[in-house]
Amino acid sequence: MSVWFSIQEGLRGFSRARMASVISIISLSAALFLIAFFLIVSLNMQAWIGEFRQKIEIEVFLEPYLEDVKIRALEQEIRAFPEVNVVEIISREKAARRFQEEFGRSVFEVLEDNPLPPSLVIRLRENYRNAPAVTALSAKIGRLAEVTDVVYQRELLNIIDHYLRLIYLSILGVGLLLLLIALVLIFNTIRLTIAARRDSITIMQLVGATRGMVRRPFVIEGFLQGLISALIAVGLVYLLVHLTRYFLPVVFLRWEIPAIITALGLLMGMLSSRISVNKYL
Amino acid sequence: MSVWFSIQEGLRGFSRARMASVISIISLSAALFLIAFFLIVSLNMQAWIGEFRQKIEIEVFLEPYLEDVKIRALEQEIRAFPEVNVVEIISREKAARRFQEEFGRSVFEVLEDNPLPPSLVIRLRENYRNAPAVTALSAKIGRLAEVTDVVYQRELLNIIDHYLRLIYLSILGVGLLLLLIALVLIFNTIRLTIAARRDSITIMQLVGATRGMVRRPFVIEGFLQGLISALIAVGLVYLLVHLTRYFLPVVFLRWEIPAIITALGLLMGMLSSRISVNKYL
Amino acid sequence: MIEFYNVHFSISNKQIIRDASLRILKGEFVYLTGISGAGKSSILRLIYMDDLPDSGMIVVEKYSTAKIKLSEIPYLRRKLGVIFQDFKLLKDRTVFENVAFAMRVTGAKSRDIKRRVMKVLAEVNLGHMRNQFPDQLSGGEQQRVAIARAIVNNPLIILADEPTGNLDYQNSRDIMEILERINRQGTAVLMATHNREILKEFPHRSLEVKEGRVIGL
Amino acid sequence: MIEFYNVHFSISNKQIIRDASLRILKGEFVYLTGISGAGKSSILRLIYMDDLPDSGMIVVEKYSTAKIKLSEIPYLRRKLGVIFQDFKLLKDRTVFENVAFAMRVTGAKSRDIKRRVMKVLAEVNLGHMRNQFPDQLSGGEQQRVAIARAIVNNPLIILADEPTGNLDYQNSRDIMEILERINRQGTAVLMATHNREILKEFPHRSLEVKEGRVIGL
Ligand SMILES: Nc1ncnc2c1ncn2[C@@H]1O[C@H](COP(=O)(O)OP(=O)(O)OP(=O)(O)O)[C@@H](O)[C@H]1O
Ligand SMILES: Nc1ncnc2c1ncn2[C@@H]1O[C@H](COP(=O)(O)OP(=O)(O)OP(=O)(O)O)[C@@H](O)[C@H]1O
Ligand SMILES: [Mg+2]
Ligand SMILES: [Mg+2]
Repeated sequence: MSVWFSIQEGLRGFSRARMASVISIISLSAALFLIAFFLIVSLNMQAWIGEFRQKIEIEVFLEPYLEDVKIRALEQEIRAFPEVNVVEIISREKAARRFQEEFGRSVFEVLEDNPLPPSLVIRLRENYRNAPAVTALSAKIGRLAEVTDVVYQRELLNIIDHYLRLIYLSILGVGLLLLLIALVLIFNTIRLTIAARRDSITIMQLVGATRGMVRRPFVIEGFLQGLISALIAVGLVYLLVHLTRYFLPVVFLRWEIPAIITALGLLMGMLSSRISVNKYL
Repeated sequence: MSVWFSIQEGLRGFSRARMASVISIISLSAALFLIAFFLIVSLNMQAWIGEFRQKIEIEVFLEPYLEDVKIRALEQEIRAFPEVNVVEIISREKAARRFQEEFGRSVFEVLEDNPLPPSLVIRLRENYRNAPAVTALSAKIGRLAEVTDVVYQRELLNIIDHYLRLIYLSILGVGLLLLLIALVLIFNTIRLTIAARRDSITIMQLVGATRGMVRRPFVIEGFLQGLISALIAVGLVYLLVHLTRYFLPVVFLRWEIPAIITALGLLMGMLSSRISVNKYL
Repeated sequence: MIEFYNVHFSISNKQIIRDASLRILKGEFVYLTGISGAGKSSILRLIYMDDLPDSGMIVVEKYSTAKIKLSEIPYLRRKLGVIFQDFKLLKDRTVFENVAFAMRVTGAKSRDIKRRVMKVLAEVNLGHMRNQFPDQLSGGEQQRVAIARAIVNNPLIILADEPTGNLDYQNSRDIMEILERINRQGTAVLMATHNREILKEFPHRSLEVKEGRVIGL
Repeated sequence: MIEFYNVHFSISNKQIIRDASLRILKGEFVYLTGISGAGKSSILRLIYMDDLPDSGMIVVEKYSTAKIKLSEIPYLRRKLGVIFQDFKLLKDRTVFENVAFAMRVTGAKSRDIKRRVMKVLAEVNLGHMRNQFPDQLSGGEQQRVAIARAIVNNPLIILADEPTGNLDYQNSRDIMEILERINRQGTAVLMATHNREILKEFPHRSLEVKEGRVIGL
C-alpha cells in the first residue's frame, strides 16, 4: 500500500514539476555524459599506451660470422625465457638493408663483403615492458655465449616509464576532479528543484504524511531522473563514439561504461534527493 | 536613480536568496573551472606538440671524402634557406660513433678505414615543420652538388601530421563539447534559482515595477554570481597548476585563461539571468 | 480531548502565549476570539504540534507534548482536521488531489477516496471545480477546498482558523451548518474567528485570547 | 475614474464576466459584493490590467484598454493602491521593505520613503513589526501590511479585495476609517467585501456582481 503510494506520488511529482524535471534531466545528462566521456578517453589512452609499450625492443648482436644453425639455437633459447614474447632474426642481409636506410649508402658501395653482424630482435611479454625488467633481461642475455652486445633504448624507456606514470597520475587526478565536479553539479541541481517545493513538503507533513511518505516519492523521482539522464548520456556516448570512428578508428567502448554511468545516475539521483528533502523534514 | 535602484536590489537579492546563491556559485565555479582546466590542458598539449615537431630532422649525406671546407660551405648555403633553422655537421668520426651505437660494433673492428660519409642534420623553422614543406625542401637540397642522399623519416612525419591533425580536431571537439555542457549547466542552474522566485517577480510587477526594474536586479545578481564564480574558478586553477608542477614541470598558465573564464562567467551569469527572468515578465 | 496546562510559548524571544490553560471536551464546539495578533493561530499550531510549548503541557486526545515522539505527530494530525488561515493548498495539485491527499496518507483505498472526496467537495459547493488548480480559484473557493480537506477524514477534532474570512454570508452559513452537523456527530470543533455575525447566529462557548492568556467568556 | 463598457472576460474557456458596465467617479467610495466566485477579484484584476477583457473597453484614469501599451501598465499601477485578497507580500523582504518597495519603484527619495513608510505602518498598528518577515506575522498582520503598501503612494484609486477578512472588529474599523479618510482627500475606493457589518456601519454605494454582470444596488 505505502510502496504503491510512494511510486504513484513519485511518478506524479515527476510530471507535475515538468519544467524543473526537464532542467534537472538536461543537467544530469550533461554531467553523466562528462564522466562517460572521460572514461572513454582514459580507456582508449590506456589502450594506446599498451600498444606503444608493445613496441619496446631489445636488439641482441651476435658474433659476425655465426652460422644460421647456431643463430636459430640461440633464438630458441631466448624465446624460452619467461619475459620474452617474440624473437625476430635479423640476418646479415637484412642488417645491410637497414644500413642503407639509416646512412643513405649501400654497404657494398665501399666493401665487397658485408661487415654487419646478425642480430635478434626481442619483443617482451606484457608484464615485462618496463625499464627494470628490460635492464635485468638485457644483463641475462648479455652473459650468453656468442652474444657480442645487447642494445635497447635505455633513455627512451626511462622517459616512457616516467611519462607514462605521470599520464596515469594525471588521468586519475582529472578523473577524480571530473567526478567531483559532476557530483556537485548533480547534487546542486536536484537540491534547487527540491528547495522550490519546500512549501509542499511542509503542507504534506501538516496534513498527516510521515517523513517517509514525504521522502520516498522524492527519492523515486530522483531515481527516475537519474535513470532517464543516464539513458540520455549513454545514448550520447554511443553517438559520439560512432561519429568519432570516422576520424579515429581506435576509439572503442566497453560495456562497463554504460553500466557505471547508469549506476552513478541512479545513485546520485536518489541520494541527492534524499539528502535535499531531509533538509525540509 | 534607477541604476542605483537596480544595483541595490541586485545586491540585496544576492544576500536574500543566500542558499540559492551559494548553490549557484558552487555550480558556476565548477563549470567554469572545467573550461579553464580544458584550456590549460590544450594549451600545454599544444606546447608539447610544438616541442615534438621541433625534433623533425632532415639528414643530408655528402660525398664520402668531401673536404671540411666544402662541407662548411654547403652548410652555409643550406643555412641560408628560409626553411632552415639550425644545421649541424656530422663529421665522419661522429658517424662512426653513431654506427657503434646503432649496430653494437665499431666500424674499425672490420676495417681500417671509416667508410661512412659525412652528413648535415637540418632542423626547421616553425612554419616548415610539416610533411609537404619537408618533402619540398628535401627535393631542393637533393639537387645540390656534393649531396648524395637526403634522408628524413617520411613515414613518421606522415603519421605525426596525420595524428596531430586528429589531436587538434579532438581538442576542438572536446572543447566545444565541454563549453556546451558548461553553458547548459550554468544556464540551468540560474534558471532554477530564478524560477523559484517567480512569485516575487509577479508581485513586483503588480506593485508598479517596470519590466526593466524587475529584470535589471536579476541581471546584476547574475553578474555578481558570474564574477564570484569566475574568481573561485581562477583561484582553483592557480592552485591546481601549482600542485601539478610538483609532478609535471611543464604545466603552465597564460593570462588569457583567467581572462576568458572571467568574461565567460560574467557573460553567462548576466545572459542566463536575463533570459530566465524574461520568461516570467 | 484538548487540554492546556500552564502553557508558555515564544518564538524568537517573543513571548506569544503565557500561562494559558484550557480544556475542550469531546464533542464540544468552541470559538476562539481575540484581536489580530493575539495568538489564536499560535494556539492551534500548538494543538497540531507544529510547535511545542516552552513549558507547560498540552494533551490532545491520547497524545501529550510531555512524551510524544516526533514520529507519532503524523498520526496525531490524521485525527485532526485543520483549516489553515492561509489555506495551505498544494499548488501543483488539483482540487480533487488536494483533498484526496489527506485521505491517501491514511492508507485509504482509491475507491473509497474517490467516493468520499466527491462527497465533501459537493458539500462545500465545489464539485464542478475538482479539476482546477488552486491558483485558478477565487479566494473563497480556495478556502472551501481547505475546509473540504479538513473534514474529509471524519476527524476527531476540527481546528478551523478563520474559516469564513473569504466567504459570503450564504457560503459562511453553509460552512457553519456543515461544522455543526459534524459536531453533532461527536467531533470537537475549535474555531478561531472574528466574524461577530457568526458568533451571534451560531452561539457556542467562546474563549478569548488576550495578552497571551486564554480567558473563558 | 473607472469605467467598464460592455466588458466580457473569460479564462480558459470559462466565461467569468459577461457584458459588465460600470462607472466609478473621482473620489467615490464603492463596495463590490457578490457570492464567492462571482467575479469580484476578476473585476479588480481587470482594473489593474493584470488581465485584459476579451471584448468591451475599460478606462482607468487616462488609460484605456483599447490603446494602452504593455510598457504603460506599470505607470497605471503606480496610481492605484491594490490590497490583494491573498496579500501578495514579498516573502524574502521585511514588512518595511515590502511597503517601501512600492514607493521605491516610483523613484522616491530614501529619506521620504523612510518617513512615509514608518507613518503608514503606524497607521495600521504595525510600527513595531517593521523588521519581521511575512511568515513571522499573523494573518491579520499580513493583511495590514498589504493595506499599508496599498496606501503608501497616496494613490488616485484604492482597490481593496476583502481587506478585513482576517481582521477583528476593532482593526476592521480602524482600516475602514483610514480608507474613508483617504477617500475624503479625493481618492476613489473600490472595495470587495462580504462583511455585512461593515456594509451597514460604513454605508456607501454598492455594486453586486452576479452571474458575470454588475448590478447597482
Ligand atoms: N515565526 C514567528 N516569529 C516571530 N513572531 C511570530 C511568528 N509567528 C507568529 N508571530 C507573532 O505571534 C503573534 C501571534 O500570532 P498568531 O498568528 O497566533 O495571531 P492570531 O491571533 O492568529 O492573529 P490573526 O487574527 O491576525 O490571525 C503575532 O503578533 C505574530 O506576529
Ligand atoms: N485562472 C483561472 N482559471 C479558471 N478559472 C478561474 C481562474 N481565475 C478565476 N477563475 C474563476 O473565476 C470565477 C471568479 O473568480 P473571482 O476570483 O473573481 O471570484 P470572487 O468574486 O473574487 O470570489 P471570492 O469572494 O471567493 O474571492 C471563479 O469561479 C474562479 O474559479
Ligand atoms: Mg491567525
Ligand atoms: Mg475574490
